[in-house]
Amino acid sequence: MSEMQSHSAILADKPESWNRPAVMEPEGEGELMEVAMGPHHPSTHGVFRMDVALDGERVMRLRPVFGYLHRNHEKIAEGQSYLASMPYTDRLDYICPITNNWAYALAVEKLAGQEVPERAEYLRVILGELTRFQNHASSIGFLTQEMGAMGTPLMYAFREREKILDLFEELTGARMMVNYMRFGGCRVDASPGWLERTRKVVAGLAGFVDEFDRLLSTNEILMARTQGVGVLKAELAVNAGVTGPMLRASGVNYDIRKVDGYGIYNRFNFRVPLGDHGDVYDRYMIRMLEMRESIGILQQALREIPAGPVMSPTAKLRGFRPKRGEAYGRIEAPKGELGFYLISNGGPNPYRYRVRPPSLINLTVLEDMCLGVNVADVVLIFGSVDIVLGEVDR
Amino acid sequence: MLGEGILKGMAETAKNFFGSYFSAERLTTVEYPEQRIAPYEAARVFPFLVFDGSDWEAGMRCVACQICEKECPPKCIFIEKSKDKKPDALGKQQFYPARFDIDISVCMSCQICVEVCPFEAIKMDTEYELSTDNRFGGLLLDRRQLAKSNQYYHQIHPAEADGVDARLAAEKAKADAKTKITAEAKTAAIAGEGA
Amino acid sequence: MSIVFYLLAAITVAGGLAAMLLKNTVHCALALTVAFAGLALLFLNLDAQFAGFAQILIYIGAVAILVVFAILLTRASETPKDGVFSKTWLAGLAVAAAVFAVLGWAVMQSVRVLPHETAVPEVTVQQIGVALVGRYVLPLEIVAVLLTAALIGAVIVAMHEKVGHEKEEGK
Amino acid sequence: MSQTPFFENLDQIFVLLQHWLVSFLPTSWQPAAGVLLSVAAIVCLFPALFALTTVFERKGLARIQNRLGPNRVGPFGIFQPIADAIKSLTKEDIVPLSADAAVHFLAPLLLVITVFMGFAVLPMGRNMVLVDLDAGLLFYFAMGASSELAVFMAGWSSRNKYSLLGAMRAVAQMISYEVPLLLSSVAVVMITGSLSLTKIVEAQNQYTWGLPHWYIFTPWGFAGFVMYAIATTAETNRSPFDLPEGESELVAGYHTEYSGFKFALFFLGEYVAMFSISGLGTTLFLGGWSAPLSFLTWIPSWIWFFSKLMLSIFVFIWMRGTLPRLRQDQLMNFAWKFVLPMCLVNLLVAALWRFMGDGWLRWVFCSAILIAAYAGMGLGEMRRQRLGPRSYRYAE
Repeated sequence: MSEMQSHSAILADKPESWNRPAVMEPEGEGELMEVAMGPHHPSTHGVFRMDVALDGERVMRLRPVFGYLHRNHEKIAEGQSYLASMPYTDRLDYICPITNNWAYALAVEKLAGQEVPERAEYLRVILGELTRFQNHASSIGFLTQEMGAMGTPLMYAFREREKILDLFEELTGARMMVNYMRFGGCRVDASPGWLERTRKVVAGLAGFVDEFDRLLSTNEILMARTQGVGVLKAELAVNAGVTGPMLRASGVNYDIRKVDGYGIYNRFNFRVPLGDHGDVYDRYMIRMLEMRESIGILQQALREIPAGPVMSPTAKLRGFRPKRGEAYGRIEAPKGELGFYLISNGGPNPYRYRVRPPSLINLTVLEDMCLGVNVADVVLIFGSVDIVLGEVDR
Repeated sequence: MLGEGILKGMAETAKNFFGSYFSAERLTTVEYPEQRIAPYEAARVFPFLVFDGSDWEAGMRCVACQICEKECPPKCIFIEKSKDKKPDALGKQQFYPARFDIDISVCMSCQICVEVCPFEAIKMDTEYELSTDNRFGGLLLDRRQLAKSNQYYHQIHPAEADGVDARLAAEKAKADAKTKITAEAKTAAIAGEGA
Repeated sequence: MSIVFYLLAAITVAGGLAAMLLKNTVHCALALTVAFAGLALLFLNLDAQFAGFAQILIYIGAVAILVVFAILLTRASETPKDGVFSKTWLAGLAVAAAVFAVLGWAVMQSVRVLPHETAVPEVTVQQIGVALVGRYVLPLEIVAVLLTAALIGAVIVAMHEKVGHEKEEGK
Repeated sequence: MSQTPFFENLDQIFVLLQHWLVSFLPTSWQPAAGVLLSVAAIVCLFPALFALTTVFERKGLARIQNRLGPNRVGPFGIFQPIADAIKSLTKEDIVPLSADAAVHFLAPLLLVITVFMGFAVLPMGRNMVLVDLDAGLLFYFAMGASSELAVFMAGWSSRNKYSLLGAMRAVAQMISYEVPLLLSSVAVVMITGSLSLTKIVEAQNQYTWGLPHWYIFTPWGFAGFVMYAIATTAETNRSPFDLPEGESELVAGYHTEYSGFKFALFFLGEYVAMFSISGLGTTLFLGGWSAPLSFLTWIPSWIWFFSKLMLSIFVFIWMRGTLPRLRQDQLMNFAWKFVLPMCLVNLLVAALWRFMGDGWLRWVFCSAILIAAYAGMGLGEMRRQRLGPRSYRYAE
């Protein structure tokens, strides 16, 4: 009984927003059942809670609760040197640390007006696209895992990811926490042997995408589960600031690789796939198609990579103090627009350091996508957003 | 449309089922305690301190400049500078760390200490089986535990260590030449005085 | 009248009594299932395989589940605080007595028709089937039509609500 | 064909063994002792098979997923079930404070009992059936229907939202799929003209040109078998119909609040139900214990029965390794709007088959009806729900 009392005490403590009327009215006079999915739920990708109000199995209201994994990333970064934040960015979206490094390096380079040598740019593209590939593959794996596919697609994705992570380890010394990029280049150079092995791995990736396609794309159960589920209208997506494959699945042509052409992306020949329905299936297919485009970019980059230094001679490792000013560096991370906003007051550490995490901002439309759907689809829609809690909570 | 997608998927899994018995490409599992993958040369786990020669205390390259302590992102390094000086490998009088502790339960293996060290004194180890039954003392390594010989460094990172040795040798040669020149100049000056 | 019969009869009656007297509605439903099972076993004890299995299949497999679902969907599964006796127990008693009287009368009648039946009749499932689609085809069809009508009616009742709701949403 | 006495004895080895053991007892005890002996054999055999199957399932799934699977306990990990058993036996048996203790306790027992009862009428070999009931099939389904109650009891008594939702789903699903399960079996009963499972097997144990008369090799039998397989998968809560335990939504379904040995009983019950329902499918459509080719009849009948059983178990595992699961409403729609009408069409076809007499015409006719019904209903449903492969456009 005491348990019941403490529970009601918690209910009384809920913020005002929770007591707002349900967005959807229940059918008949049935009461709403409140279910807390998470924080320790098998399908929340970490510690994340969704307070769901159900009418039968229909979702009437959904409140995402996060912050369980808050690590004070931004404040820590403001308290130490620019370089010392680089390893922390690995831990934001720990599935794709390279792109986090890249976005941060891009912001600092903008702030300091630092040039990056050619070869380093190529290496960044190669690693970034490898990261995108393995992120999309494992994200589809997680999605099907949530559909109850016993982890078979996930295991296939991890089989390929293993090969890519081996490349990362060989080059950077770590599989996930790479800490690879520096302001003005990359930390170490890739050996010819590494490039050769990368070419070999990239040659095998197309076969893997084909395998995935045969296994999943035409599967009737997958189509029945995902088509028409969790529709996100283009207008809402744009207004909510959704980016990445999710936005493109809603039919909006917005890829920062094309828009900004940061780094050397405007040298590569690739297409941006767009979906027309904005449902879970479109998000899945957009990721599949982007993986194929990534392979194309990788092949071009590996063919054209020039020789030369990987660090700009003007780059400073110690005593790095950019001039006063502010800068916003953004890239097309696998999950969406990842940006770092920095203000420098001329000191050794940033005055203000802010991350624009795609996972968090893409998650804001979760309730809009989930209203009225079956509770089983909440998990699916949540999975299709493709988030990493490390980035959401920071 | 009528179940052939499902059948195609089942064919795919059947291919993987049989493939896993024949193709090493598919079955990538390594049975860890019995089989091990040799670490890559670039692999990094936790830092250690390099010493030259055979005596760890005398040969330690670290001069307690405390740059790594300052640059360490999670602040897991603690250094206490010595009061006295003693000669380093180059024969120059230097401070040495009276205490050098790394809390490897805090360390995040980022390698920034290695990058910022001007004396090539701290390097990354590849040893990863570090579990201990003591949460506090067991993971707080002092300078005795951190000190590893240059031979060991050569063993785990051969190419990198060769580069470091060459650089150090060049520096030493330069320093020697400098001392020689100054010594010669001195002797010349003395000789000149004498003359 | 063997010991098996008395045992089964005791189980059946106990199940019935428990269904009547227990406080928790779900417990009552489960006790009712025990009574159903006892009845099925009694049929089997009389070598009436088809009737026995049909009893299990229909009463335990379907009716009991239906009862349980009804209890859950109407939120009557919480234990009531006051006593188990309804206020209209007198009327209930009267209905029960009337039903019992009719049943008893029927039983007495049939006993008079077959006064000393001792041999077990060899009724196979096939014979039952033949009788159902031969001699009793008309009652069977009537029952079938009745059930179909009930089914369609239930569907319409359920559908109507939804249509009305959609209209409301449309406004 | 030419059966040597040795193989004949091997075929009947279990029957002979039973007779030999029983012959030591006084004559009046012999029937009861014989039955007890058979019951003991079943109760020992199937849990042992269950233990083996858990290893095979984990190994098989692992191989499908390019992993190694359990390989630490004993050679190739075959002693894994022993370790699992010790673990579940020594685990604390947790009953939630607000749970209905008595019902919570009875649920796993009821499940295991009803599941084992089903084996009573399954012929596992020539002359190897515990009780040859005239209404064997009916008995089997009666027992299957009772297990639903156990599932409900488990879910309700746990006083947990996930358990209750899981139980409601499970019961709704089992009831829905019981209908096609029964209807697809009725086609077999119509052709054979008997509810007795031994008679059904005997009807299939004939050969033309060395090929058996298994029902799966007829149009209605094949369609019936497919429908039966779908219904079976749903009935045993296996992937892709494993919603009651869908861990991504319901944590573990109706046995969320069970631990230790009671959980093991549920686990056992589910697997044994899978064996028994596969055994029934084998009996109904795959010729039970009869050999697949006439010159293979010298191999003992029970070997055939169990190899067919294990083959169907393998298909279960294979499907589990491949397919994602359906949603609750889709599952129900599938049962009522596709499987059930197909079963009814199949009943019609079975009747046609019976009355059209021999000849190639009935093959063509029956197949055509079934294919047309399947394609029509399938495509119609896909179109109605606007499902199908899509094409994608690219920006420049």
